[in-house]
Amino acid sequence: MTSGATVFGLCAAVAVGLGLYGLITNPQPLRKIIAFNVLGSGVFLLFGVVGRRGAAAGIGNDPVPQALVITGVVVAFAATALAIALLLRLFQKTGTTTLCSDVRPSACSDPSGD
Amino acid sequence: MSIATVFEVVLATVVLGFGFWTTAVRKTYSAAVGFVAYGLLVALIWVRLDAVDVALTEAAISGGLGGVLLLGAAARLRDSETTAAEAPGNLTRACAAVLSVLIAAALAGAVWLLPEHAPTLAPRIVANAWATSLANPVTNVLMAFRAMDTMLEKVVLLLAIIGVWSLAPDTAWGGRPGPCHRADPNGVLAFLARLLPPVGIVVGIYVFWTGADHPGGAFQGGAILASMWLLAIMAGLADTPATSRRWLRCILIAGPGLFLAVGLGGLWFGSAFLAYPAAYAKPLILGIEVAMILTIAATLGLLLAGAPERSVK
Amino acid sequence: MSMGGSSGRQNTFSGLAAGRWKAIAGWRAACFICLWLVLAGAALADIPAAAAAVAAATWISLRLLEPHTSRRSLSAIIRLVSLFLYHSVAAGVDVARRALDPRLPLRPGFVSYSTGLSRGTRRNVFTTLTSLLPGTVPTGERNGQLLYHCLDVEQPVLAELAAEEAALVRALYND
Amino acid sequence: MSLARDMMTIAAVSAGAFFFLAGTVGLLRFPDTLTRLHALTKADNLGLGLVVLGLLPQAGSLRDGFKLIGIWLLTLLAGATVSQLIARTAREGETAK
Repeated sequence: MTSGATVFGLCAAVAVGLGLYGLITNPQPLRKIIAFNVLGSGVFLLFGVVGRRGAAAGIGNDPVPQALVITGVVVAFAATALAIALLLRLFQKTGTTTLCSDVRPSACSDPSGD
Repeated sequence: MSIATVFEVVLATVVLGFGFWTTAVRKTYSAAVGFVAYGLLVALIWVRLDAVDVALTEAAISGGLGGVLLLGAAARLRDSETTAAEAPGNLTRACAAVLSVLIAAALAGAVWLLPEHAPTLAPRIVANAWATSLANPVTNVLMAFRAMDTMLEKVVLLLAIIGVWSLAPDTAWGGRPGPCHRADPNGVLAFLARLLPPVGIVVGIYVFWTGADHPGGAFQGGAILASMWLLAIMAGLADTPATSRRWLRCILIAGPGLFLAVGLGGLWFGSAFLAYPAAYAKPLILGIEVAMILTIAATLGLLLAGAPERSVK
Repeated sequence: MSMGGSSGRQNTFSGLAAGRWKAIAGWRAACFICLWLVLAGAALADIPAAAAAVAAATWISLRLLEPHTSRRSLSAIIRLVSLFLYHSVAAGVDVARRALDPRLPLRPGFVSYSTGLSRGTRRNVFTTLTSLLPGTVPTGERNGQLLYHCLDVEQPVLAELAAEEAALVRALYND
Repeated sequence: MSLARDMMTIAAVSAGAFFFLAGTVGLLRFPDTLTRLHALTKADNLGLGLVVLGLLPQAGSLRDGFKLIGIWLLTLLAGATVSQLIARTAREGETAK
């Protein structure tokens, strides 16, 4: 069973690397959000792997990291939702989703009228 | 190599394949689809790690609701995908690749060097389970031993929803979140949205209720209830409530509010903040959880619906 | 799972006798109780949660899917179910044969089928059932007719659809 | 008795896996969205049904058996409705071209 934990631990490490690379190199903000979620799930998996090593007293995985990951997943979802709401508002306000400050300041075509 | 190890290697490879696809594919919409598949398979890894509670959360919230969120955003931002000029140069890419490989290698090395038996809190949790008379150790940690984390996490959800709502244009302040979904009331989506929600409600409440003794709980149950609500909204059978509604705001603060009240009660009557009197531990926890599942279902649904876009009229 | 017609909420509600309406609500609640028992098993301690779940599910189901009156016949339902099972096996075998055949024998095309079922839930039940017929996928409606996509337009698709509709009407919608 | 049950499980689950494989081959070989949809819905529904049928003898209790059948029915409902939604979108996209 420990071998499984090692396999998934290596998988988690690669997922963190993939997420980090995507976060840096993808120009689209939405892609950055997705990459950040991949990175986050890798970190959560590392928790799970360490917890798997702490199997004791008839429990297969240390419950404390499990509970931390459950809270973490929900918080990550809330952060993603907030980030996407910001992005959609940016798009609504400026008609583009670029994060560069030196790009043409397009005539603010705000459909909502404020 | 045993057959279980082969299965684990294959599973890890497929998960990484989806992770790679999600990072490398050109279209954002395809990346969102890849992330959904990735999230659902990661849930299988959690099952193999003997953490079924986390697997349910990962499948329901990260893969399911998170996937809907990303797909919806990708569909709405489709027109903005033409700005490819700002892609970073080769030097930046190479540096990012080196950095990512180094960090992944360091983490992999740490995993490789982990001791066979890590320090663990499991025996102490089993030894103290009598205090709450709940059999699920994860629920014990969430609701009693680390209740502070769970309460603060409810506050984070509340802050997130306030943040999303505050992005509303002035004209739509206090209005209905998200676009108006107009689907054919006789269509197939409406048909599914008429049949499935009652079943989903029974399953959601079951997942919540069984969380006391078996894998499950308020987060997973709340996510199922939220998805049923969203299905009805997307099929045009229901509409998102105006954010200025008093009952909605009461539901949103019910979970953290009751949690805080019980915690202060512990300070007043007992020894410490969030200390449950042993005789009432189980009913108190259940009460908090009932308030929590309502709050979680409403918050997750509203986070997905997004900022208010339509005025109250 | 009971399925109702959805022809105008007001009409259906006022046209239905109160006793009949209660019977339908009770029948649905019984279905949800069975679902709960399958999920959780029978335990006295579960009664509060089970009661809440069944009450909420029944209320939502009555709101989303209005009750309707039409006689159902158990033997016809059993015949429909066995026809459905036979069709799912035949459909799977058919698709597997075509997919694995090196010559890829496909003659795809569209076929219109005019149904006697009213729009709404009845027609949706029918299209959902027939989406599992061999070689057909419903792709919506055009000019009031159901438009099916077929893997092989030379097969007797229309006759099979008509047989399926007759079986469905005998089982559930025999008014 | 247990041997007969195991044999039935092996036979039915293998048959289910075969249909999943055939559905995937169809997904790769069929020419357009609508025909691929046939491959996915038909073969995978039967494949999952056979896997469930094979697992039924291994279910610990009657309740577990009903749970398995429930999973199959829910997947069937989801697959049938989603395939219709995709089919309608694909047809409208085709006629728009």
